[in-house]
Amino acid sequence: MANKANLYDVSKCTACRGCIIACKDWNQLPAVIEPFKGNYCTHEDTNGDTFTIMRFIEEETDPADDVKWHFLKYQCMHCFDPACMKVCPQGAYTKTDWGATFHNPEKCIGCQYCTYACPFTIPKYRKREDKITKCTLCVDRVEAGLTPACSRTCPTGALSFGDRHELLAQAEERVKFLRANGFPNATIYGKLELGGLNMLYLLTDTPDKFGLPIDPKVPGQITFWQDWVQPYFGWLIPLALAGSAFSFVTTRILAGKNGEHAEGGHE
Amino acid sequence: MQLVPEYRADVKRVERFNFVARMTHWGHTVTFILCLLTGLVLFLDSADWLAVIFGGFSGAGLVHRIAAVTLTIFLVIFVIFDFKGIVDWVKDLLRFGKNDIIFVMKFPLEFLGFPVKMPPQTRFNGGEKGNSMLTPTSVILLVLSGYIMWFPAIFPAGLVRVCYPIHDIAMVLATFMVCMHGYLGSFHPGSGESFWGMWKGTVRDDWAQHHHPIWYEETYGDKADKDAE
Amino acid sequence: MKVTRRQFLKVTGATAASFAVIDLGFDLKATAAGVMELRTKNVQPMPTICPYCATGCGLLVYSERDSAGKFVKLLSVQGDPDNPINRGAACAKGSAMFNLREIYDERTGEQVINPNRVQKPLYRAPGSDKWEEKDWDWMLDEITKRVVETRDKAFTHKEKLADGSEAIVNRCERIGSMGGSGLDTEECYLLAKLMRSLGLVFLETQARI
Amino acid sequence: MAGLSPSFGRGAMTNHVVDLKNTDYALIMGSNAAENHPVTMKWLTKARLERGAKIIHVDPRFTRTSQIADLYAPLRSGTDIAFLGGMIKYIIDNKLYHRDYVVNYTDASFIVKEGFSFHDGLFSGYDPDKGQYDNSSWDYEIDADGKYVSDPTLEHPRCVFQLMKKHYSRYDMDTVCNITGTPKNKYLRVLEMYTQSGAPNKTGNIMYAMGTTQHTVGTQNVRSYAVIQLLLGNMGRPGGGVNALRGENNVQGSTDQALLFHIIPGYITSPTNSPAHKNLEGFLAKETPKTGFKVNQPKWVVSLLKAWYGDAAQSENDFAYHYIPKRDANKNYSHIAMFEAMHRGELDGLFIWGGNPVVGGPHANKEQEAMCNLKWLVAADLWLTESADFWTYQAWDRPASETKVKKRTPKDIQTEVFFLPAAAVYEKEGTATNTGRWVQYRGKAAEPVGDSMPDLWFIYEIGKRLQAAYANSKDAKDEPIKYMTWGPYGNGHEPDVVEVGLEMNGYYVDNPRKPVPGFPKLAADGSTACGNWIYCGQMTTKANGDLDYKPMWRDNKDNSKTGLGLYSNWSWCWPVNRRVLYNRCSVQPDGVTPWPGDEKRQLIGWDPLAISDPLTGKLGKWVGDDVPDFNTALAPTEPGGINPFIMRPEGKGCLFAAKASTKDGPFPEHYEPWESPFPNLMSKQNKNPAIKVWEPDKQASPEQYPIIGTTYRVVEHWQTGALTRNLPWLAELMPNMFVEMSEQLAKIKGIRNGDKVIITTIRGDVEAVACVTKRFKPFIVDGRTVHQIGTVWHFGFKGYAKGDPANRLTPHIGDANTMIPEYKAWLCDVRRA
Repeated sequence: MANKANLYDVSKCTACRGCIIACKDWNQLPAVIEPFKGNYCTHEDTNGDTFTIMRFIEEETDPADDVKWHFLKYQCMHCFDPACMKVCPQGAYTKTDWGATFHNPEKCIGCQYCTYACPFTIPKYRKREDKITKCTLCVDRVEAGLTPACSRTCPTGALSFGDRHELLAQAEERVKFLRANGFPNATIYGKLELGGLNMLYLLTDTPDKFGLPIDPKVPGQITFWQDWVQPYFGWLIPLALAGSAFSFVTTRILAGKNGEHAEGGHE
Repeated sequence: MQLVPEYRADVKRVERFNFVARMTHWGHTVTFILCLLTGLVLFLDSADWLAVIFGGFSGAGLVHRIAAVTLTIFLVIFVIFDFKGIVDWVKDLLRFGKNDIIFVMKFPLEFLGFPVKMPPQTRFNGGEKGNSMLTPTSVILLVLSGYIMWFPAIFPAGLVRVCYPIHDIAMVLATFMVCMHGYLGSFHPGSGESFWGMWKGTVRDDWAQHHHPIWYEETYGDKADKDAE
Repeated sequence: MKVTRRQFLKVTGATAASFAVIDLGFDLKATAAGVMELRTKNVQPMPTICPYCATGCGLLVYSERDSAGKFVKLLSVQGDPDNPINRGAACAKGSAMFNLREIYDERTGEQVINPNRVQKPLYRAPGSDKWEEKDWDWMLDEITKRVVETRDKAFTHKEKLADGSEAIVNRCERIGSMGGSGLDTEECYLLAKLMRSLGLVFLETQARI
Repeated sequence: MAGLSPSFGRGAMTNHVVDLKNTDYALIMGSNAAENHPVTMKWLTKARLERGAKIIHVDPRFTRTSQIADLYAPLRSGTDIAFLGGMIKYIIDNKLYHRDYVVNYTDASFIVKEGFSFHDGLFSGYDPDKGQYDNSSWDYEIDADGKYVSDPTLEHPRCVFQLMKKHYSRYDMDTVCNITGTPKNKYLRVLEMYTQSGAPNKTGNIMYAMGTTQHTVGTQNVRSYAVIQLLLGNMGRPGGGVNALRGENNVQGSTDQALLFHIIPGYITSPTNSPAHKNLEGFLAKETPKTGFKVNQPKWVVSLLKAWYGDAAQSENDFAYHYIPKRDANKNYSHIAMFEAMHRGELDGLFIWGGNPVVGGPHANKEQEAMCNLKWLVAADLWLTESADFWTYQAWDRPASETKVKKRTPKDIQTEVFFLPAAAVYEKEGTATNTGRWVQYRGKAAEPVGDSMPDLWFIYEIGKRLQAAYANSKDAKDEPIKYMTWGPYGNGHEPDVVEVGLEMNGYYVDNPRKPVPGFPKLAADGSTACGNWIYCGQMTTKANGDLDYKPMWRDNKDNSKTGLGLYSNWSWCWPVNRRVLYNRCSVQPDGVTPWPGDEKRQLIGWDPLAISDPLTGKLGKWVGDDVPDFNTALAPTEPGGINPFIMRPEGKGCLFAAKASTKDGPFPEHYEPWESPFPNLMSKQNKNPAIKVWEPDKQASPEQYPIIGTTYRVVEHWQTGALTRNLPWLAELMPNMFVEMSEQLAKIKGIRNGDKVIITTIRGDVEAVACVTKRFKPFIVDGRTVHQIGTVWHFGFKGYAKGDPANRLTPHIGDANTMIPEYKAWLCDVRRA
């Protein structure tokens, strides 16, 4: 299948949050009720049973009388080169040929390495199953020829699923239109970030206004860990074992040759 | 083929390690090995067979955590009951001097079995000092980063992220030292006697005199008598 | 070998409490998360119309039926792509209609009937502080008795009009009926006929509030 | 509803949801469409994408609708008429009205009788002590042979147009902005943008909901939309219309079936004990207008009586007209009146079919107290609602500082409560009529939970048992129950929905299985029975003779040749499947040429060659993709040929609401809400003179309660929250009751975002979480700063998401015509809890 993507066009979104619930309906996720503390979005972040959340960020632009209410649907970005896949000791992550970063719960042992490798800290630990969970881009639906649950339910077409290059072309078109019509710094997010994402955003303002990192990076420690420590550093142990074995042999041979009596006392 | 020199009860022996130090050492050895084996399950990609022994990955995870907690307890007991021993140990480390450097430089030859004349050593020779500096720091790093990784939600994400490489590096260093220390402390001719120092607490008087003259003098030799008056 | 919690306690001879071991991060039940094949494969959904706002979006209810076709449990409720009003879309409420009947339990993740749904007719006696479960026949008979009793006690059959003449008014002002905007149109029709035939004039629906 | 029928003849949404994609300008006012009717945004954003449509949102608060709108303007709650009055003046002064449309299709040219006048806030005929108008002076001049005198040049000083011009000349920009608190530049931009829909080739539609109607001037709010839409020529055209977005999924169906005290099925006034209604003949004479389509009312009433009482309704006994109760003419039975009577102990029994007054009713504290006086209560719902549990300890929890509500315990409440567990929407069959009048079918997809049953079943069972109870009563008062047709409706355990549908649709008495094809076929001689004339035509027969219920039709091809999205074969829509009402206006008066530049939006046209009557072979017929809202055989040139509003006696769109059609004035006039911090800057008359006041003493004083309060909903919950707060997924999105306030007000009161606060009114206190936001701004009104807060009214003490009901704050005061409570503007104060 061609490389797919989910495009989220903020300028069409009314934050009806149908996507969040359709995701829960399809992926059979229980509700996680956290108290309201003054923002419509009651979750700080996604959690083990909530694959996607909708952020509400208010901004006062000048002249002072204009208010902007930025909405952002936040979920796994399905990176081309996923950091989660890189760190997972069990190889539970695979990248489907059409672009979804798929996590196979059967292989997962709940070590949570991926949570902190992800530049967006998306994969979350589900305690009752001792497993990691995250948005699957509805692998089962897409491979059965359907669209993901969130884009299928989106009333205004803010979320659309399809071939990535086609969506990018549409987005380029749309961003030109938006820049000319009242949204001067509309941007496309996900085309180049982290080498490209299978989740594309069409933002009406700069990414930081939506709580998205302008230039996301895989955290330095993780790269160091995975590229240097894991593959090479480990060889010290066999080195030590080999050294000891070698010494074990040579000391006995030399001892025998020099006729000493290798008992505990003197040389 | 004599692996570890025979325990000579009939020979004059001097005490090398007290009971708490030894109990901590061997408790630490067992738990560290357990942690190592169950930890390698994640570190090595092809270690699935290892996981099977511990009943699958979740089993390995469980044993790893049990062993880690036990290890921590041993350390705590060690600190509480033999704090003076630790202080002496550190003091000895601080005496790291010329002799120790020479010892370390000559050590590879001795390691391979060539007879080598070593300068007089304190309670812990140059190599042991190195080991005493490297292994405890690695273990402390292991324990700290271990608990942080166990409860990541409590700690800032940045700190949790840095724990992964630290845990691995510390594990590799500690294991490297353990391999050398394990071999040297038992099967290596010459230093084999120190096994009994750790196992039963005493070493042969003549061995101590020869291998650790400064230590011997200060504790059991003349200087000790002078100090005792 | 699965180390169960009890075995673990035996092995270390110490209760978890003494170690203040908060949680050893293991779980007894390994979930056999099946490979992700389409849950609703070859399931024939039933179209319905959303019970919430009056836009009238169409939804498809996927339910699992046994070989005899008897209903087993719900699978999913999604927008109806054929309905021209919403073309398969559904807002937060429309998408949540699955929960009208069944929910996923927060602790176990299992699919259970929504515990808030009332499954039996309930009766509260005057002054009582609890509900009692009753069967349908008893409830409907008692309701009928109350209606007849109140209606017969306070019914105006005839009345003298402003111009002095007398006419049948058939009015009962001591019983009121409200609600109905959430019912189906046929239900509203029967309800209107029944209430008016009883002589009710306090007849209201949510249109006015 | 009560604002639409005086203007156009029908009280329903004029276009429909999908039609929004044909609009050029959408004014969303008195509605938060993106949150409370989210899927309408699918079509508005499509209109914006494909037609470059502009979306305008006017609301006291910047909401999710404002975020997607092209232009947002704030206004103080309760000042809609000032805002729109200014727009009417702007349209007239700048000649932006659609002249041909106004002259031909509205009553602008009609001359008003001498007696009419308007002076300082009051129209002619006001009786101060009765507090009501004698509206006989609001009438047109009729010439000798009964025709309306009119002046097409619109110059005559007493023609409707000139009177309106004079009336709204007082609504100049400064006065309006002074009242509404809207910044002048924004107000001007709204006027400029929306009035562009007056161009012949453009249409604009107004979307409104409770924000417009839930005021003491609610009806007149809707009337002002009608006036603007008629002036701009937007009525009866695709993408136009006054679109009432109704809140409940089947409120349209329930009002069609007349679950309201003032009507009987089909929007026919319900009989009263006034002498004129003494018998059927008198009733029909009084209620049937001389002109307009309603002349057929006798057919509809007789058919209704035949459907309800079958053989017991014969021409000899007035078709059992006396079986229908006659309400007391000068007594009010609206929701507020019912609970006021209940509070006085005048009601013994109450049925609640899926309602929840303890959360949704105005002045919820008083309504909850009123319920304690009931002897018995029957509540039917899916869950135990706050109203079903009104007697529990929890029901009487109030904020600690509350002194206005007497604490009660179950022991003090003697009401017997019968709770009937109802089946959910997809656990039963049935139809629902959406806001666009589409009657759509709902299939049964699951078994009801436990012993819960469909409402149809237990309503039918109660009816059967009542008939059994009165079976052998000889008393005349019991005849209506005994002879009510309560047929088996199929032979299943539950009544068959299609059978009930047949009775609603109507059948021939001598051939009960043959559905009547349409209400023109209904007869007044008792040969036809029809439960509801506007639903006549929803049933037909298949080839094999089985009943074919049109709401089940699912052909979703758009039958409009120009892609207007009519979908005439998808389900069925009353009346007679006409999708856009008053569509005669979508073509010029000559019936043939479309409005210039607007060819694609012509819905119907006069075809002189088509055969209108096969028997007589008469030529000339109205044809088109949509069912013509016109007498199909009446040529445009014949008299009445240019009267698109067939349900109005005048046949025209009414700018001037003549005579009995409204109780508080033929032209909308601004009055302040019942509880307002300001006197009326427009005239000496502060409040709407024609409203009924139940509790004169319970009027909050601005000194003690300086802040304006309003109530509204969020997309995640629905109405009283019973059907959403019991759903974990929705409770997760909106778990607690909150109140939104401006940052400025929060600073004054020392409140931080997320704090617990208490909102107090003269009626009660409510606790909520403070949501301090930039989206609420204080208003500068008449030079003074006034603050406004907004409360979400879904919450109650049941369900997964809990909170105090905001309606413990709202007053028991209603609109003059409909008695709909003034939820949207009242006075309160707020402080930290």
